Amino acid sequence: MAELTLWEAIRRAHDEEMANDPLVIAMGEDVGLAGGTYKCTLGLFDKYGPERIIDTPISEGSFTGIAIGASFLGVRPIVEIMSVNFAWLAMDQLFNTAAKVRYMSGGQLEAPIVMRSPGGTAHQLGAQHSARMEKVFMGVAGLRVVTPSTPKQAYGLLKSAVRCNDPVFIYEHERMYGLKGEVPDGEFFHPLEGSEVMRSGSDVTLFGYNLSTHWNLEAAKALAALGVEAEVVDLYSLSPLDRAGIRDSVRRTHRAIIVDEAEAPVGVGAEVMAIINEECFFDLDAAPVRVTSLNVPVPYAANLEHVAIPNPSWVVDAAKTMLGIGG
Amino acid sequence: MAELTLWEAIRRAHDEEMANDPLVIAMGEDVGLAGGTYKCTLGLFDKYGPERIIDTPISEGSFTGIAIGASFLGVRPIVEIMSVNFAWLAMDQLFNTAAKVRYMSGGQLEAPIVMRSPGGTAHQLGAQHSARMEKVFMGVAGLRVVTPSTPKQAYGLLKSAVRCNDPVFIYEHERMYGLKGEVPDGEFFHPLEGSEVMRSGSDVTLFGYNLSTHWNLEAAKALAALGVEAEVVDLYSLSPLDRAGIRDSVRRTHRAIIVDEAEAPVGVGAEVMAIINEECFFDLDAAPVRVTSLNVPVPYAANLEHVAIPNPSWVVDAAKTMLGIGG
Amino acid sequence: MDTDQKKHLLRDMLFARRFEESCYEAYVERKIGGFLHLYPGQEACCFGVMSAARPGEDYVITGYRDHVHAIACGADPGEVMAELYGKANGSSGGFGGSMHIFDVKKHFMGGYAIVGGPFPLAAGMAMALKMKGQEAIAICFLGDAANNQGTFHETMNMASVWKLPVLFVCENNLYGIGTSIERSTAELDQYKRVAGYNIAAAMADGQDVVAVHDAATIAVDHVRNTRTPYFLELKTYRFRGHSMSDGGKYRSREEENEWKQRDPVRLLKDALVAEGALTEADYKAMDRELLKRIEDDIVPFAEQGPLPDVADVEAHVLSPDLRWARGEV
Amino acid sequence: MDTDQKKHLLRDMLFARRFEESCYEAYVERKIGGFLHLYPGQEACCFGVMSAARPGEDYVITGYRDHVHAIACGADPGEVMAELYGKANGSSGGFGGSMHIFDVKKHFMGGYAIVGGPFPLAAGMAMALKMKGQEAIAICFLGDAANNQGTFHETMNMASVWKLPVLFVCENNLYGIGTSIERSTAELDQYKRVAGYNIAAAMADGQDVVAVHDAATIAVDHVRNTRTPYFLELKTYRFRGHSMSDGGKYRSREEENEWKQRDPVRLLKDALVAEGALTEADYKAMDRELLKRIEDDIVPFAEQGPLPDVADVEAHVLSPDLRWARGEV
Ligand SMILES: Cc1ncc(C[n+]2csc(CCOP(=O)(O)OP(=O)(O)O)c2C)c(N)n1
Ligand SMILES: Cc1ncc(C[n+]2csc(CCOP(=O)(O)OP(=O)(O)O)c2C)c(N)n1
Ligand SMILES: [Mg+2]
Ligand SMILES: [Mg+2]
Repeated sequence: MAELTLWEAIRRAHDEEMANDPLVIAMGEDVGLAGGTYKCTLGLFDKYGPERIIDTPISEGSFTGIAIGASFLGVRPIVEIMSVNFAWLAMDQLFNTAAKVRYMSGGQLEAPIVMRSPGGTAHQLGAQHSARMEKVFMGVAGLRVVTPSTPKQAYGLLKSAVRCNDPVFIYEHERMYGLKGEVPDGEFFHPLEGSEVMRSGSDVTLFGYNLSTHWNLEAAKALAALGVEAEVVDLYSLSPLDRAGIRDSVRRTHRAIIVDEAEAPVGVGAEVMAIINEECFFDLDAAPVRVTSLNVPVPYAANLEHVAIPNPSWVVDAAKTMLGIGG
Repeated sequence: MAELTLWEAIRRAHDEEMANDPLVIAMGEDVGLAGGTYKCTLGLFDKYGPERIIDTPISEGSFTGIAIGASFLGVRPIVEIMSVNFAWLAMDQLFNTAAKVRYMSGGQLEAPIVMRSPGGTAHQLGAQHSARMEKVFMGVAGLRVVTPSTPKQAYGLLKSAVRCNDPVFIYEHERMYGLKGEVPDGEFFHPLEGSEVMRSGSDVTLFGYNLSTHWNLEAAKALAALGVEAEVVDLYSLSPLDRAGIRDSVRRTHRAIIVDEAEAPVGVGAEVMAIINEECFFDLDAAPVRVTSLNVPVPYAANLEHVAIPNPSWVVDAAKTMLGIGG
Repeated sequence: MDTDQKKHLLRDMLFARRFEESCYEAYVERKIGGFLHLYPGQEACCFGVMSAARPGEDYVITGYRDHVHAIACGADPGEVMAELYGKANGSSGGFGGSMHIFDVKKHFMGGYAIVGGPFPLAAGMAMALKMKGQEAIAICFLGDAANNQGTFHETMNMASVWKLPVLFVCENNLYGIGTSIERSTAELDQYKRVAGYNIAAAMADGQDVVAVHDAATIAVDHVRNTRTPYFLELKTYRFRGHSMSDGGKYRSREEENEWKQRDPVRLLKDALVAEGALTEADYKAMDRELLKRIEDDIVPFAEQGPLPDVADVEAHVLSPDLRWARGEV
Repeated sequence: MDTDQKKHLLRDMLFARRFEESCYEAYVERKIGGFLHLYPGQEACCFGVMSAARPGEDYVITGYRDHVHAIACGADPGEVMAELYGKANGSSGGFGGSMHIFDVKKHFMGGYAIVGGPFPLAAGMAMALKMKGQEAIAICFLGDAANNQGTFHETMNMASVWKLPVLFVCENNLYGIGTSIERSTAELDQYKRVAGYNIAAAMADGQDVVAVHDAATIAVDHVRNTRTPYFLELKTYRFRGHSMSDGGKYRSREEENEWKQRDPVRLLKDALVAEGALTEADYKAMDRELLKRIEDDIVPFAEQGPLPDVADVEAHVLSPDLRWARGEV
C-alpha cells in the first residue's frame, strides 16, 4: 500500500488507463502542457503527447460534445471540466446526448465518456465558483454519478468509470485533492454502485459523501465522547443511490441524518430521506434530518461563508437534538 | 369572468403588461412574426412591433444573457424558451448570473427577468423533447419557480412575475395550453408563493402541480366513489415550496402522496417528502409515497410512453395501497 | 457525372419524395406521433453529397429532419417507416421516433433534436477516425439556423485547430421554423461565416443535384485527403412546413412558387429528358414502381410490425454489462 | 492627446499598478482569500479605452480581472480593496469578492467569473440603452480566450442583427491561463473573427496608451453615433501569473522579458520624459505619493473596515419587496 494524495491517485488512474488502451484520452482546459489545475494529469502530456492529453479552448459545451462523438466510435475520453460551475455550459451535451443516446437509438449506440470535475466550496471562491451541483447530475436517467471520499476511491472509481460503457460523472471535491490515504499497490477497480460503511454504530446513521463523509467521521468521534455511537455511511455512488445500503443502516440505527454541503432543495438529503421513507419508514425512531448549507448563493467574506456552509459541529448539534442530548 | 384557454390567458397577461409598461418586452424563437409556438404572443407583434416582441436566433444561451443584461437597466424581459429541453443551453446565464447577481453585488443589482417554457411529456415527442426539469430550476437559490395548473393561475402568475423584482421561471406544461378555465375579467395578480387546496378531503393528500394536479383531481373523484376523501393540493409555487401549506394539509389527512410527472431522483416528490419529514413527521399515519414516471429517458413508441409516464390510475392505485383498500 | 449515375440519383430523390409524402399521409391519419419534419425540396442536398461520399463507410449525423439522410446511408426504408410508427422493427426499435433515426451498422449515427447539437458530435467522430487512422470521414448535415448556436463557433474553432476530417454541410433553406435568415443572421451566406476559423468553404446550388455532387466531390476529397475540415453551403428550400404543426404564414406564396420551379427532382428529370436519356413515360413508370414499393412493402412492414414489448421499457438506459458497476472484475 | 491628459493617464496607470501590487502582498499575507487575478501589464487597455469613453455614464462590464476596470469607472479604490478583504465597507459589501466587484452607481456593472458570460450581458445593456433612447453605450472588456466561448458568436450575431450600441474590447494577452492562443484558436488576430458578423473592428497596440486612446476614440464614436457594435482588439500581455495560483511554466522567460520591455507605464513615462514634460524625479514623487495613499488610506480603510454582519447572510437572495410574491398588491 502506498500513501497517495487524492490528486496523485487520480493521476495514477489516468496513467494506467492510458497505458492500457490507446483509445483512452484526456481532455480539458489546461490538462496538458500545464499539467491540470489540480495536477490530476501532471506529467502525462510529456508521456502521451498532445493528441491524447488534449488542451481545449474555453468551449465547455462543444468539447464535451466532441468527447461524446469520439466515444461513439470507441474512444474513451476523460473530460475534465475545470470547475463544476462551468458544467452548466456542457449540460445539454451531457444530458441530451450522452445520457439519452443509448435509449433513443434502441441500444445501438453508447457514449462511454467520463466527465470529472471539482465542485463544492473552498476558501472564499464566491458565488460563481462555489456551486455544489451533485443533485443536477443525479436527476437524469442514463448517467452514472460517483464521488470519491478517499484517494483509494478516487483511483478505483476513475478506473472503473473508464472501463464502464455508460457515461459517468465523477464529482471531486475542490478541498480534497491534497487529502492523503492508502491506495493498493496493485491494480484495483472500485464498484461504481453501492455505499461504504466507514464507521459502524448503533445509535444514528450519518449519511454523507466526499467532504461530508469526513465531517461525519469527525462528528462521530465527538459524539462517541458523549456516548453516542454513530454509523457513518459514505454514498460514493450518487446515481444510482444504494437503496439497500441506506435501508440496512437505518434498520440498524433507527435514526438518520443526511449531511450535504449543498443547499437543501431537491438535493441529496431529500432523495435519501425519500428512500428511507420508501424503504424503512416504520424502522425510524425519529424524523430524519438534513444538515445542509443555507439556501443562499455562496458569499465571499470568510465570516459569511463560515455561517453559510456546514461543518462537523452542525452534525454533532443535529445528532444531539435528535437524541435529546442537552448542552 | 371569461372562459379562456391557458394560452389565451398567457397572451392576455403579456398584452396587459406590455401595455402597462413600455419597458416590458418579450423575446424568444418565433414569438414575434409567427405568434409563438403555442400562440402565447399571438397578435402582439403587430401591436407592439419587432423591437418589443423580439424574434431571436437559435441562441438560447446568449439571448437569455441579453435579457438579463437588459434587465440590469430596468427592462422587463419575458423570455420564452421554446421547449424546456433547450433550457440546458441557458442555464449558465440563468443560474450563474440572474440568480446570483443580487447576492454577489451585495444587493446593488437585480435581474428581474421572467423566463417561460413548456415542458413535460406530450404525444410521443421522444427523449430529447420530453424533459421534465422542474427540479433543476428549484435547486438554485435566487430564482423563483412557479407553474400554473389553470388559466387563471397562468394569467395571474405571469402578471406578478413581470412585476416582481426577482428572476422568475414559469414552467408551463406542453399538454395544457388548450385547457379552458375561468379568468377574472379585471386585472389580477396571483401570489408567487403559496399553494392552493383544489379539493378538500380528510383521508389522504394528493400533492401535485400543473398536469399532475389534474390527474389528482381525477383520481380524487375515483377515490370518492370508493369512499375515500382525498385532498388535492396544488403546488403552483415550486420555489419556494409552501412548507406551511404542505404541513397543514398533512396535519388534516395524515397521509401524503406526491404525484410528479418527472423521474423520481432528487425531484419534487423527494423535496415534498423531506418537508413533511421535517415539519410533521409524527402526524403521519403512513409512509409518504411518490408517484413518478419510470427512471428512463422518454421512449417514442406510444405503448412504451404509456407505461413510462404516470396517469390518474397510478394515483388511485397508490392511494388504495396506502389505505389498504383491495381490488 | 454519367447518365446512369444521374438516373440513379433521380430514382433515389423521387423515392425520398414519395417516402416523405407517405409519412405525411400516415401522420394525418394519426399513425405517426410526435413531431415530424419532412424533406421535400431538399433532396438534392443529401443525395448529391452522399453520391460524392462513401455511404456506409463515412459517418453521417444530422438533426431531426433525418429520414432521408438515414436512407441515403443505406438504412432500410421499411425500418425507418416502422420507427415512425413506433414499432419494434423500427430502426431504433421504436425507442427513438422520427427525430431519432439511427442505423449504426450503416454508419448513420443518428438524428438529434437539439439544434446545433450535432456539430461537436461530428467533430468528435472525426477525432476518433483520426486517432484510429481510418480513411473514413465524418459528415454533418445541418440547417442554416443551427449556425447561430454557440456550438457552431466552438466546433469550427476546434475542428480547425485540431485538424479534424469532418465535412459540415449546411442545408440553407432560408428559414429556421418561422424566422427567415434575414431576420436572424448577420451574414446571409453561411459559407462566409467560417472565414474566421481558417476552414475551407464553398457554396453550391442545392436544387441542382449535379452541382451539389460536383461541389461535394471537391469537399469530400479535401477532407479525406488533407484530413482537415470543410464547410459546404447548399442553397435550398423546403417545400412543406417546418414540421407538421407549421402555420406557414411567414413565407409568401410567390416565394414558395418561385422555389417550386426549382424542384430538384423535376430539374433532374427534365435534364435527363432533354438529354434524351429518359422519356416522360419512363419517369412515370419509375414513379409507379416506387409508389408501389412504398405501398406494398414499406408501409405494410411498418403497419404490421409488432409493438415494442413494454417489458423492455427500462432496457437501454444503462449498459447491460454491469461488471464495472458492481466491481465484479 | 495633450500632455496633461497623458500625465493623468500615467498617474492612473501607475496607481493601478501599485494598487494591484498591494493586493498581491495582502494575498500572500492571507488577508485576501479566494482567487485573485491581477492586471499589471495591461493597464493601457483599460485606461486608454475609458479615457475615450464616458466613465460613470457609459456602462462597463468585465470578467474576474476587474479591480482596475472598476476604479477606472470611478469606483472608490478603498471600497474595492475592502471588498477583497471581505469587509462590509467593500464595494459589494463583502458578498462578492475579487471576481465580483460592482459599483452600479458608477455604472460599473460588475466583474463576472464565468468566461464568456459578460458578452450577452453587455449586449443586453446596450439593448436597454437603445430602448430608452439614452446616449450612453455599453462597453465589455474580456480576454482573448473568452472569444472561444459560444456566447461570443451568439452575441456578435445578435448585436449586429439588432444594431446594439455596444463596444467589445478584447484584451488579447495571448493566453487563457496556461494555454497559448496558438494552441487554442484558429485565428490569432481576434478582430478578424468578427468578419462574419458584419461588425466594424480594429486592432491597436495595447501597451501604448495613446494608441489605445486613439483607437478607442474611433470605436466609441462609432458606437455612440451609429448605435451599432464595434470590436476593438488590443494586443497586450500580463506580467504576472493568471491568478495567484499560477505555476507559470507555460511561458518562456525570454517572452516575458521581451514584453516587459513594453511596460505601458514605463513607455508613457519615458515618452513624457523625452517630451520634457516630466522628470524622473517628478515620476518618483508621483509614485511615492500614490504608494502613500495606498498605505495610509486604502489599505487601512480595508483593514479597519467592519466584517459583514452574519445576520445578513440571507439578505440579497431575493428582493425585499415581497408584494408580488405574497399577492399583496
Ligand atoms: C436548441 C434548440 N432550440 C430550438 C429548437 C426548436 N427548433 C427545432 S428546428 C428549429 C429550426 C432550425 O432551423 P434550421 O437549422 O435552419 O434547420 P431546418 O429546420 O430549416 O432544416 C428550431 C428553432 C430546438 N430543437 N433546439
Ligand atoms: C466557463 C469558464 N470556463 C473556464 C473558466 C476558468 N478560467 C478562468 S479565466 C480563464 C482564462 C481566460 O482567458 P482570457 O479570456 O484570455 O482572459 P485573461 O485571463 O487572459 O485575462 C479560464 C479558463 C471559467 N472561469 N469559466
Ligand atoms: Mg433552415
Ligand atoms: Mg488572455
